[in-house]
Amino acid sequence: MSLEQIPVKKARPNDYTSNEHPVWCPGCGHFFILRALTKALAWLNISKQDIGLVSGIGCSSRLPAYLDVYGFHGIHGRALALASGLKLARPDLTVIAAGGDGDGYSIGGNHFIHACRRNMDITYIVMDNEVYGMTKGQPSPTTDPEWHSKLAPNGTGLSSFNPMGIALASGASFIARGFSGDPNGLTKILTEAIQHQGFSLVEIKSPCVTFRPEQKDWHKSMRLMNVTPFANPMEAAQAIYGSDGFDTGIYYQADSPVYRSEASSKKNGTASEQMDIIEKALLV
Amino acid sequence: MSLEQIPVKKARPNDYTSNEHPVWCPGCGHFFILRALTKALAWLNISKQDIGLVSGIGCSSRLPAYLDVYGFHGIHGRALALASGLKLARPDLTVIAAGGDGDGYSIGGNHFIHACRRNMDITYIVMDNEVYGMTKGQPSPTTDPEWHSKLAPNGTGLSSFNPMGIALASGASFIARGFSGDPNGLTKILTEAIQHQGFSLVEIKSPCVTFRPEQKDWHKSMRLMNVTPFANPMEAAQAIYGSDGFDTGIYYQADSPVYRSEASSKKNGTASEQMDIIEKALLV
Amino acid sequence: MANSLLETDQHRLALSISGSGGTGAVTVGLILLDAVAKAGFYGNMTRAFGPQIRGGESAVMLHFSDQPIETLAEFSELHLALDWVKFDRFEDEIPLTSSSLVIYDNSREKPPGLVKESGATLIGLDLQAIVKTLKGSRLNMVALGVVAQQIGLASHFIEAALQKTLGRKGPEVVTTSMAAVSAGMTLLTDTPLPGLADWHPTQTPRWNISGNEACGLGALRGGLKFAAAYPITPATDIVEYLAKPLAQTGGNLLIAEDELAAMNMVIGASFGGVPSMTSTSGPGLSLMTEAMGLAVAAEIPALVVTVMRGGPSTGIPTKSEQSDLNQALYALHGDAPHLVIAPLNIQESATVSQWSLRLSEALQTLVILVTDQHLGQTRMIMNPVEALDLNLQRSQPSAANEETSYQRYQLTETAISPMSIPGMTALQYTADGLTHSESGLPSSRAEDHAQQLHKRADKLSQFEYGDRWACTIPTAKAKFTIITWGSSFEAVKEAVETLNRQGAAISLIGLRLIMPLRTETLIELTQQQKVLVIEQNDSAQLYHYLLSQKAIPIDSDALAEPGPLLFKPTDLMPRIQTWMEGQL
Amino acid sequence: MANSLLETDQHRLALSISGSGGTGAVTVGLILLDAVAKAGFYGNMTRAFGPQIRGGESAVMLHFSDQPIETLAEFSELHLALDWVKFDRFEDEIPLTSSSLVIYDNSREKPPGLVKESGATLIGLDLQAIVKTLKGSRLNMVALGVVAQQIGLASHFIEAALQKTLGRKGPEVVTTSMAAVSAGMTLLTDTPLPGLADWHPTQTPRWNISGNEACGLGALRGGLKFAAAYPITPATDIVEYLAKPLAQTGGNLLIAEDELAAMNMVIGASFGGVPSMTSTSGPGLSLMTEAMGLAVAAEIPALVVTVMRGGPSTGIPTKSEQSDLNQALYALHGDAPHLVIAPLNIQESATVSQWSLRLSEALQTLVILVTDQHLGQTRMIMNPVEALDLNLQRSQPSAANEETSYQRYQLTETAISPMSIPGMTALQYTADGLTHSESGLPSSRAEDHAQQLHKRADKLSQFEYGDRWACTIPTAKAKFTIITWGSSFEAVKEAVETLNRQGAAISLIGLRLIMPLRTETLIELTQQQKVLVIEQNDSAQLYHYLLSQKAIPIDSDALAEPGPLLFKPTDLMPRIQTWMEGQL
Ligand SMILES: Cc1ncc(C[n+]2csc(CCOP(=O)(O)OP(=O)(O)O)c2C)c(N)n1
Ligand SMILES: Cc1ncc(C[n+]2csc(CCOP(=O)(O)OP(=O)(O)O)c2C)c(N)n1
Ligand code: SF4
Ligand code: SF4
Ligand SMILES: [Mg+2]
Ligand SMILES: [Mg+2]
Repeated sequence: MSLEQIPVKKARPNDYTSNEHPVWCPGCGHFFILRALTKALAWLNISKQDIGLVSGIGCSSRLPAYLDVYGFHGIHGRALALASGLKLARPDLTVIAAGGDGDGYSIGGNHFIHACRRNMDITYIVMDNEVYGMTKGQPSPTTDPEWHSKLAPNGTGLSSFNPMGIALASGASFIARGFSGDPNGLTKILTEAIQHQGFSLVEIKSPCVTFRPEQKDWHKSMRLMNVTPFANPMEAAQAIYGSDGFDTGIYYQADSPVYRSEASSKKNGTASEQMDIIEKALLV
Repeated sequence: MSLEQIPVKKARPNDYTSNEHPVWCPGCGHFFILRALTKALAWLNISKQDIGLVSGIGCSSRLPAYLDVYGFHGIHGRALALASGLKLARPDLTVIAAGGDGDGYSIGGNHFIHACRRNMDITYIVMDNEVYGMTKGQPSPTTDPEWHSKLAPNGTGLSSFNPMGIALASGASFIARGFSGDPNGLTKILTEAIQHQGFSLVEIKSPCVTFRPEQKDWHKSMRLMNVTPFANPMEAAQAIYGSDGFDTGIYYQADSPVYRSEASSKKNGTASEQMDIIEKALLV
Repeated sequence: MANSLLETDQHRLALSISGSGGTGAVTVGLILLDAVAKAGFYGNMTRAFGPQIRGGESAVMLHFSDQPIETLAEFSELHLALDWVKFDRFEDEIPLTSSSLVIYDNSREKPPGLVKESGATLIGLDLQAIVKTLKGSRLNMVALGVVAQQIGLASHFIEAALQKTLGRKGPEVVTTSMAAVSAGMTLLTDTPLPGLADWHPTQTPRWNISGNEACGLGALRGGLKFAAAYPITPATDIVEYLAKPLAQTGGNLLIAEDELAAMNMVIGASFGGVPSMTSTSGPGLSLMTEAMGLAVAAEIPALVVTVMRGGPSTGIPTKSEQSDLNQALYALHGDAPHLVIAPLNIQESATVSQWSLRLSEALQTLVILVTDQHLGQTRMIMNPVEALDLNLQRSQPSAANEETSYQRYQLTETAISPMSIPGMTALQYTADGLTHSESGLPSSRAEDHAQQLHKRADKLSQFEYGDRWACTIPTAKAKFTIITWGSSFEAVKEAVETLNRQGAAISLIGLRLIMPLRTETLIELTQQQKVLVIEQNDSAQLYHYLLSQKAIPIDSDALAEPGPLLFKPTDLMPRIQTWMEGQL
Repeated sequence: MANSLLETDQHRLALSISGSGGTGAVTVGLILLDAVAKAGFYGNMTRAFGPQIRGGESAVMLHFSDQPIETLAEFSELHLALDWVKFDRFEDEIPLTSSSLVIYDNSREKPPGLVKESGATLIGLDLQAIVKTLKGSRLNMVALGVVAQQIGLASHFIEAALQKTLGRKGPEVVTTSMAAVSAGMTLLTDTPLPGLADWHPTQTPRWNISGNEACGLGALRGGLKFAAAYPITPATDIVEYLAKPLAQTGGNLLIAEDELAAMNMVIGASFGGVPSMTSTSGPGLSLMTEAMGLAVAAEIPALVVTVMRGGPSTGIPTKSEQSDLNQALYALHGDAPHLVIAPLNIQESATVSQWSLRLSEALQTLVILVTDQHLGQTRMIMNPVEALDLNLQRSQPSAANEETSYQRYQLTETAISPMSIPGMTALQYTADGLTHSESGLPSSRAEDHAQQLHKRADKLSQFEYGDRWACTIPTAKAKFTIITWGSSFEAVKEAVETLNRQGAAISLIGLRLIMPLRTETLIELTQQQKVLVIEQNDSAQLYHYLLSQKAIPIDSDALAEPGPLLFKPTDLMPRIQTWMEGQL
């Protein structure tokens, strides 16, 4: 965003909210993430019409309609693919992708690792409640192996998915963990993530009060903003693997090459002159 | 495989080959992987009818038909999903999945990370030539960012995919890199991988002489079996990230919980008695 | 007779219950259903939710009878409103008329305009006052007592049902709840409703089962030993139900990372010789398309249950529609013959799924079993359904013959080739989705291609399916035939039966085996008839499919309407009548 | 006249070249095609490969003419065998007859039995001997000289073509090769073939282009600025072609991790206001199914080009078939109307793809453009095709109106709603694949559902497509009408024209706009006719589709045959004749 485009009036968080009331259960962690996001956007003073917020399917993925920005509530697991197309075609936009742990790490896992690798300038917000909320309580990749559910009556027995470790190995250049119960810390992380040039993973622990009521206790264990960022991947790896999952803050921020649109790159002549050249090349 | 089942006659590598001549280009690295695999199977003396070898689509994925075992040449990118179903349903079989870098790391990326996480007892052989051979030379996730091709005339500009790092972060319990030009080392790695209880990634550099003729020089740079295995993930990570890609050997081998079939687990009563119990539970 | 715009000789009673999040409307419904069942009757229950995930308003509709009953009620005879928050959302689902009785808690908001306008009899009770007098009691339990009293349901049935539903929360909860129920039963003794009083209870055992559970049960009876799936509404219940029984019977359930994986896992397991299935809904079926084609080409038995919801795209995930038929028939690329089967009601879900799994095994093919949200998620009190006695086995090669090597895709008279299973000595082969010759080795020759295409089509078309292919209800001297399928069947059947009793002569065909279509039989049945095809989608998918096969006369008509509201017999009757008049 | 089982007034010449891996058969073909083009003629070239990836045997078939020509040759007049390794693989593709001339290198194996049995004139030359005398020369270049001489192609055309094809390898390579060609030209001066000698060269500019390239070019002309794709045979060439032009025109090509990503990337880019496409083939289209439904429901313009190959499953990836029509029409779950369009030949690929992209924009919908391996990978020398002058724009809302908030899915007369683009002030909205109301907010109400379903169907069915919907070739007093599509069109057209010249009266319809079908016009055109539908698949997909829409008489017939061999006019003629006789 160039300086001229910055709106004169300082924005307020509420400027970014729509009139739609969220469908979320009362007390759902996702409410606080919505709030933190609008605060971060206001802080950064980004024009509403220059924001593209895309998501998949899930409780968390309902987010876009609650902001008054250009939103896309896509299909399950494909938020990052939508976001990548949008960002490459429209490098001028602030592109944010959002969704849940099921959406992003289970069905969307392939786009996740490849979006990390491409390192396009996209902020990816994962609202991780360690469960499929929308479909009423099945284990997700981040679910504890011991958690009993209808689908896994004795627990899955699978050690849980390590999103930050995988993001790091895959090439993401900004990796943070936030907590929906810490709106200030979260706003700060989101502000940094959006400002960061490159792919930012913001993994947010967000309780599902309905299907994982025990997560209401998360606030007792979370350590707020106790992490300091590394620029070196091995150090970041150590911090990520070393954590019990209750630390929050930015783990990794590096200045890696960003995959950018060619749309803006200089070319000789007008589009129609270029088409002439292209067509001439076909002649015998 | 219990001791009684071991065939009396010691098997030879040729026992495992079929009559089909590979469609591969003369000089293709995949020939040597085929050979090393039959050697490993013979060394382990596994009965042919107890092996399930599944693959996706690609030059590499043609492998199953060249062995005289139960093979499945599936669809592009899904070898690990096929293998997981087969292994869970038939825990008695030795299940091996094989394919290329495109098949496994691009379209198959999601199954790759989740198969690592499940850590079922499957050996996954990736015949990595850093290109899509079958479709005639497009960049794959492991392709060098600078390599020029029709699809990416100026190179992809993307730093290449780190399969071993991602496998480690995802929970694989055996990780090795082999080289098709080192049949002995490769046979050793494959033997260990098949014997290992849990998910084994064997990433094999295998030149595509047709679309990446420069890879014929790989044998000059590869260091044969110079790696020593770690059981600690952080140490293994250091070794993996520290490598320039030309080291070979086993990087990681750990004794992690293996996801196993319940099919063999003890149950009370016969199947039809169990069905009676199940049906009775429906009564008002 | 109650709820009787339709003439029927069975007793019926239609209730509904609504309330905002946390009021426990659904719990009341579940307990009532079970209690009425324990009292010796039949019934069904459907649910409706607001857009909220939880904590939002919800409603249940109950239809009871002294005989087996599948259709939903046409209007509500007794509606219980635990509160009136956003009641208007349920206007379509809970039709009230001037003969409805509406009971509500008058300590809260007043009934909304639309309730008053319905002309229903409104009875406001001070339920809240009772709750205050009973420690630990809840308003929904008091209300349950009121309803029980109104419909003449004895308290010991409620108690038994409470025990079953709330028992795991401890005996105290049951006692407190029962106290509230009893208090409620004394509140309103005047009962304008005929209720259950003069109904004849049955002594026969009955099931309390949803369609999705029945579907899972049928598969288990068919020998299911492996399922892989990814959660999706309204299909998740199938695998949630299967989790325990599969473990009990030594099978496996694999929670897949996505539907692509689920379908391939099923193929892998089935290649291993184990009867296998997955379940999903439209979006997930879309993702399974490619792998389903592999099952067809490589001739791997596989059962895919798809529970339809509103479409296209994410559509209306929690409600019913019959708009994925085209997908089930035609989504696969190439010429990819497979089976498409649908149960006609909840009752037969168990048998149809058992049959489907066995057909997949016997024909070594993909079977898509198509149900929908209504068939799947409606909970029924019904007579237990016997397992089918089917002799449909996967054909296996006899011991290896040293002379001739095993040909996996050998041409045979039935066009079914014996399939070896890993572990069988000297019968190794490679299954392949590439065009192949009889041996299974890839071939791009026109001759092999045509041969294997025909083989795969022939094995399905030549097979003798028996008369399970459809439910045909012929009527003497009928000039009209109606064809329908899936969850539209019961409503259409009721409409047709009523019209026939009123003097019409309409035959009815409910299709179960939709592909391959029993075209010749259909032609025989319909050639002298005026035909109407009824289905719940916007583009008349079944109708166009039947036309495409020349299975119905060219002047046939369609009555197609999208979801999410189900057809009602009384809505259908005048429309069928108008159509018949237009044919003369 | 040469190659003239068909009566035609144009000159034609059919050549073929084969050789095992590394012999350079394809290079000879490419150079010949270009040289004959430079000499002022037209032609086409197709390839066939053995199963090997590379290093295996391959063959090219060339068809030259003094007028534009799309059909493949029916048999080979001159075949050049660089060696005979596995020549039998090409038996179907390279028919030899007693009038064929076969030239081969007699230093290697002798011609196989099937060549001798064809009765062709065999000329063995000691090409190897020449190669030995010329340092650095290759056998295929000597052979090229022989062929050039035989067909009367002047050496400076060859030289110019060599320059173009081999120029980037340096001037020396060109010189050495030309020396070999010249040597070859002296080897066999006796020329039994009429060759190009008395053909009239044209001076007009012509293109050397493949169908896939033409398809890409049309999209560029339509304003394409974004493509995302995952490689797949036989579609990869489209994006490989687009890579450079897109960069030149400020667009982007994104190599996706899979087809799921590719389709969603396209939707994301198009949501951003940028005309976008992807290209794939059957297996990839299967994976795009779910996201295509999103484009339909959220009304996002998107062009998907699918280049059909043999199916089902992985099938025959390198060869042609028309068996993915059902998939293109019906794969999406729910009622999901969209456009299905197909070019009738290579020549029009550019215009049809330009039209398709613009239609996707103007109608805010998914367009599936269906071509096939033959249309896509055949290389043509043809007259340049003018860009269309289309006024089909994405409708955009006028500046925001403070009073009324922007309704993304507003009902309008055309049923097309103005679509805002990120960056436009005060016109923000959320695109959604959930059933929604006009505002775009999720709704599960039956009324909103029906309204938006109808809106999306109406915008497509009401649109005025003009007469580009089909190529209709009426014949006076015709009693017979043949309907076909895609790559079958040219062969059918040639067969029909020949039969008509022989006295038959057959009208021909080649369909471009397959969905929504111009049903009324088709009925008008066919109602008094005996209709035959010709297509290259096993289950007569177009035929059944036309029946399903009642667009053709019920007694219509199908002539459907699976791939991978294309229809030939001379094979079709007797079959059409037999069919006509059967109608009398
Ligand atoms: C292709 C497909 N498969 C499955 C679903 C069903 N589905 C909807 S949301 C969801 C999971 C949501 O979980 P998560 O992403 O963690 O979000 P949450 O609801 O927990 O916020 C699933 C499985 C779907 N909509 N589409
Ligand atoms: C769904 C789908 N998409 C694309 C393809 C086309 N395809 C076949 S093989 C292949 C890539 C093969 O590359 P790799 O896995 O690296 O194997 P290699 O040929 O290099 O050994 C692709 C893209 C396909 N068959 N199916
Ligand atoms: S179900 Fe869980 S994640 Fe979904 S809205 Fe409710 S609390 Fe939030
Ligand atoms: S194209 Fe490459 S990978 Fe494929 S067979 Fe040839 S050398 Fe091997
Ligand atoms: Mg979640
Ligand atoms: Mg490769």
